[in-house]
Amino acid sequence: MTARARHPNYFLVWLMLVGLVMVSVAAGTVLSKTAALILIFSVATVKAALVILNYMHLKYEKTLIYALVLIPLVIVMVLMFALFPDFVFHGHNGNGS
Amino acid sequence: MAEIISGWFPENVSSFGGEIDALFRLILYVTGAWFILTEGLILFFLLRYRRREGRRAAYVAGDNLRQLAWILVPCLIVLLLDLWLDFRGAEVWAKIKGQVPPSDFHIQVTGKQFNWEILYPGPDKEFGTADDVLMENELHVPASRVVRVILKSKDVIHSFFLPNLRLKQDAVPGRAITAWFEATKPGKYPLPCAELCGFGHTGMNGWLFAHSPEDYAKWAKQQWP
Amino acid sequence: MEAQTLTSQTPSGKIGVWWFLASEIPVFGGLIVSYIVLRLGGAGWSEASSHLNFNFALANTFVLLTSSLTMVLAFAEVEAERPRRVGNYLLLTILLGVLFLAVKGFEYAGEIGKGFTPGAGIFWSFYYGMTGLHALHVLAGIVVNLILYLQALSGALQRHGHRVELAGLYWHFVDVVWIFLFPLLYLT
Amino acid sequence: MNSTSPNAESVAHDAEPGFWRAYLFSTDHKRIAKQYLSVALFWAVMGGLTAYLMRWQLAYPDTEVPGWGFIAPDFYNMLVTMHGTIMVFFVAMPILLAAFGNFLIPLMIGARDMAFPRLNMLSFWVFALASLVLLTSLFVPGGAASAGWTGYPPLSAKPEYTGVTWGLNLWLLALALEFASFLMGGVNFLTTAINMRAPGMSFFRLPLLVWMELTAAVIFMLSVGPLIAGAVMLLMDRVVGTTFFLPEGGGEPLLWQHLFWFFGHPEVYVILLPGFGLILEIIPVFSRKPIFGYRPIIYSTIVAGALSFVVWAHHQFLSGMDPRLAMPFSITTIIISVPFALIVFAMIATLWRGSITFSTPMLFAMGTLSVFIFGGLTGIFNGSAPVDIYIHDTYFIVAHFHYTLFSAVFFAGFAGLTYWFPKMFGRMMNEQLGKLHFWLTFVFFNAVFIPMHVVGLGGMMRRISDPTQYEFLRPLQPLNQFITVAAILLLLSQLVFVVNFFRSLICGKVAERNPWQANTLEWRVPSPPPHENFDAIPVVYHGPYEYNSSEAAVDWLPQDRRVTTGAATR
Ligand code: HEA
Ligand code: HEA
Ligand code: CUA
Ligand SMILES: [Cu+2]
Repeated sequence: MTARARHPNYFLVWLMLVGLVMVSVAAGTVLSKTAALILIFSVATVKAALVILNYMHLKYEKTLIYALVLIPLVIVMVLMFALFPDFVFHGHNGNGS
Repeated sequence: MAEIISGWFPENVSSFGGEIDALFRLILYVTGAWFILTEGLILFFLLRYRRREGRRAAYVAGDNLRQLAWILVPCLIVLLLDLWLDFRGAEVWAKIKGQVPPSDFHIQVTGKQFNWEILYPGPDKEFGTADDVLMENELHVPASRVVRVILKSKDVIHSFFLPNLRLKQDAVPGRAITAWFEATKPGKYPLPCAELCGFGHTGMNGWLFAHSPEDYAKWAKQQWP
Repeated sequence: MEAQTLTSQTPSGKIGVWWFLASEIPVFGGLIVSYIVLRLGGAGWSEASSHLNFNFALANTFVLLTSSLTMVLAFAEVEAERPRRVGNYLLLTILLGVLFLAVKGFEYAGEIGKGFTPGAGIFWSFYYGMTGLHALHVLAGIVVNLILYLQALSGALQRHGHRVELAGLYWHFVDVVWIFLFPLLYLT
Repeated sequence: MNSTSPNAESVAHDAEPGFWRAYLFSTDHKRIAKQYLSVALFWAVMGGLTAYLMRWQLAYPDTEVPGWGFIAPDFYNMLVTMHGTIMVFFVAMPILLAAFGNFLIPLMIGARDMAFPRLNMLSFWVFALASLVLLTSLFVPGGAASAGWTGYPPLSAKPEYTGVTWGLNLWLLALALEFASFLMGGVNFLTTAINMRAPGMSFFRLPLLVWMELTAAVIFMLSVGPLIAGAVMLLMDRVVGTTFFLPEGGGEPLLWQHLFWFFGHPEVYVILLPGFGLILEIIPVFSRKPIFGYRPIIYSTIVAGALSFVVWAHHQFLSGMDPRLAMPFSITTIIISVPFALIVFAMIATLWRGSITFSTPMLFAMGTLSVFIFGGLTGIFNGSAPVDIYIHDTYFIVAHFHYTLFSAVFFAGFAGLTYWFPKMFGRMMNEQLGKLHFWLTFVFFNAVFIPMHVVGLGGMMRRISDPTQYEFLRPLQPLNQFITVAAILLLLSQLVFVVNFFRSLICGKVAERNPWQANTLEWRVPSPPPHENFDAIPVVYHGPYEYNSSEAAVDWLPQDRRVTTGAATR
């Protein structure tokens, strides 16, 4: 029980999460499409980080656990970028339907 | 040597086939040398250092750079050879798959369970017009001319394989993939399907007829009088 | 005296769960990445997405966030050694999880009613695939929490308080997945 | 802290658990290892039988297969699919990871059991369930899965295309269960190795087998996710009508290939690395020398593991993927030969100036090494994208992957089985039969698969049931027949092993604790080890390969033996 005694204020984190949901919902109505997209996904990332760091106590963990979060993410990113040529920029080989 | 190796392959009648075969031979020589070296050493060490009375093994742990150099230097050589093979490979790949040379000879080949549907655009060189001709499993082309093949599929994945032209390309439903080849010698060559496509995959076979210019003109005359 | 084994100071259970989560990331990652690239490469997805029930999803977002709070509070009570409250917070988490699934169920029913079945197009394939896989994870989390709750009632949990933390790791992970699914499906 | 003092006998390892707990629902890692081994050997027989049926069909397509009957093309496709699936997922992984990993990791690191013994039991039973589901899938109406072990959609996504209905759904389910089982196993391996090592057993004193099993587990756990997602998508396409991989509904068939091979390539190293691990234990013992370059081998393994995540598209050069992707993947693919070259060279260097005994395990280890080199080198041809244009989906590829897989699974597997048999079952295997088995296997293996390269270069495609339908393949038919005869002899040679295995189980010579005079910790406990393994947890003072060290009087130095200065002079 690594987080004994020094745990974050869980309510505060929750309030921040709720606030951030509002922000991302509002973003779509106020901002331009690209700006909204960027904001929405930045907010999602921040929210995820808040949950992982505070609720999952990543803050208090050792390098091993950080690696267990980050390495899979890197791997997923590798997969994503490799998929771009085939499915996003339809190849110069005339791969349309 | 090169003749023996060529004997393993079907006759090459492709404008770019020679380069694939040459690359194959290059890799064969490089890896062959390593094969002989490594397997030879294994055999030699096994015999030379087999257990004998009164001789103890040496304590060599490879825990310092001087000893490790014996494996690190070869690894470096492997790396350099790798890069060489990559470099040669990149050139050949760019030539075959990187860009399609200009051509006014287009043919659309559609794979379906379990046939090749070959669509000729006819004299107007346009698909979807009245003079299109559809044939099953017979691909007629003039030799010594770049042929552009637009590959499609109606159902599952098939693979357009011309062994003598060293060409293979999957036909994927939902995509139109362009491949090309140039036959250097007239003749009748097999055109099997190389991707498992169902129970009829075995036997899904067509023919490429590479005609000499005169023969091709004759054939075209019959189709589009 | 028995010799001490070498340990990493992180309890085994926690290492185990984190390894498990590390292999779960690519599961959802694979699905989400597929969705992203196909969507970026295709057209007409936003139109399909506009038929989703945004209000239900927004409500569900709050439900799940709150359930994460109750889950972590359950663990805080474990540390504070107040077993009764541990059980109560677990129960609350379970109920919120069930509420999430119920809302999701209504949502599915509504969509299918409007003809948006899984076969209605590639967006709908992904919609049902991603939310369905997520819902299964919520369900699994509910089952785990239920077991812990029963153990809390019987008093067995007192000796195994760390299990609440482990179940929490999983539960929060499922919440994090939703944090991304929500904007990916509903906000774009 | 003295490891030799006969104290701490309080451990309840003598308490006799009941039959169910002892044999079926055991949480003992050694028992679980044997359970995996038994199921895997059953599947190995099935895999061998499918190989026999395929081979006969390929050589004599017009005749009935003796003992079976006529083979229709769609049944042939089922055979190919089941052969690949069984061999990779139900033979290779259970033997190399599950059986050897489970048996050896706790013993080698000086632990009493896995970190989560009950999870361990669960993972076996999930695997058993997967086996049952796969077995069932062979008998459902419509037949077994027939879209190849790679299950490419659209062929696999719509029942109309193959005629197979539940067979393929169950195949997917079996794979999903298998993955779940090995995920649990992986969690266990890693946690155990991180948290349960005996005092003194630092990471750089771990036997290489443990390193290899761990790297394999990590690679598996990090790569299988996208395929699990893919399997869910494919199952949904088949069952609830989604169109993830169906172009008519806006899906992408190629997406599956990426998800499959993103896992598929790392998977081949998941199989190879434990195989390497086994022979890396065996080679030093029978050369009486430390392994050459212990640390570089570990670093190479990690580099190879990391690289294995960025080579997958070499299976898809001609799949219709963007041709610009080919070169980056071709480069990473060919470069991965460097870390493997290092490991191979290190093994060879270990032989240098050794004192080599040709016991059965050593012979099989040398078989593994020499056969792997061949298979690895043919991988370079495949990895060169332009060459792959011609050899992709031909028997050249089939030959390549049998060289690598058979080397890792069977040569290394037999090496491991004969080496640890005394530890597992308390009896020695027969050396004469073992050597006979080795030579027969080695000769017939090469007789089967060397000609297969030539057949492949002649242009013969994979997964065809009747090569005689193609005029251009007819000249190759004598070679095909030769291969088949050799394959049948290869299969029959395995009977020697079966006989040896069961004979030794019943009446082999009773084994001592440490028949090979090896250093690693599993050899300090009785054969077979009792429940809970150690009467007292050992303390480790050395790396695992101190053979012929000047510190010891004899030519071996167990990891838990402390040398006092007096004994150091020899
Ligand atoms: C244990 C299994 C295993 C292993 C270890 C490997 C190892 C390698 N494989 Fe193989 N492979 C498979 C199993 C395996 N493979 C399977 C099952 C398939 C087919 C799947 C299917 O389609 O059904 C396949 C298919 C396959 C393909 C796709 C072919 C195609 O479908 O067209 C390719 C392409 O690049 C490839 C490449 C390689 C390479 C470069 C290595 C490298 O890791 C090899 C590295 C090792 C060495 C190179 C030898 C040691 C080095 C030296 C002695 C130094 C000298 C070397 C040089 C100078 C290069 N493999
Ligand atoms: C570990 C992997 C493995 C192993 C060991 C083998 C072993 C063999 N394989 Fe297989 N094979 C594959 C993996 C493997 N294969 C894969 C992945 C494919 C691709 C599938 C696809 O295309 O979808 C394939 C495809 C494949 C084909 C191509 C089919 C086609 O494309 O049409 C052929 C054809 O000859 C073939 C033949 C053989 C033969 C003759 C053996 C022989 O070596 C078999 C010898 C038999 C044994 C070694 C087993 C003996 C039993 C025991 C040792 C147990 C002892 C028991 C007790 C003690 C109780 N295999
Ligand atoms: Cu078409 Cu195989
Ligand atoms: Cu590969």
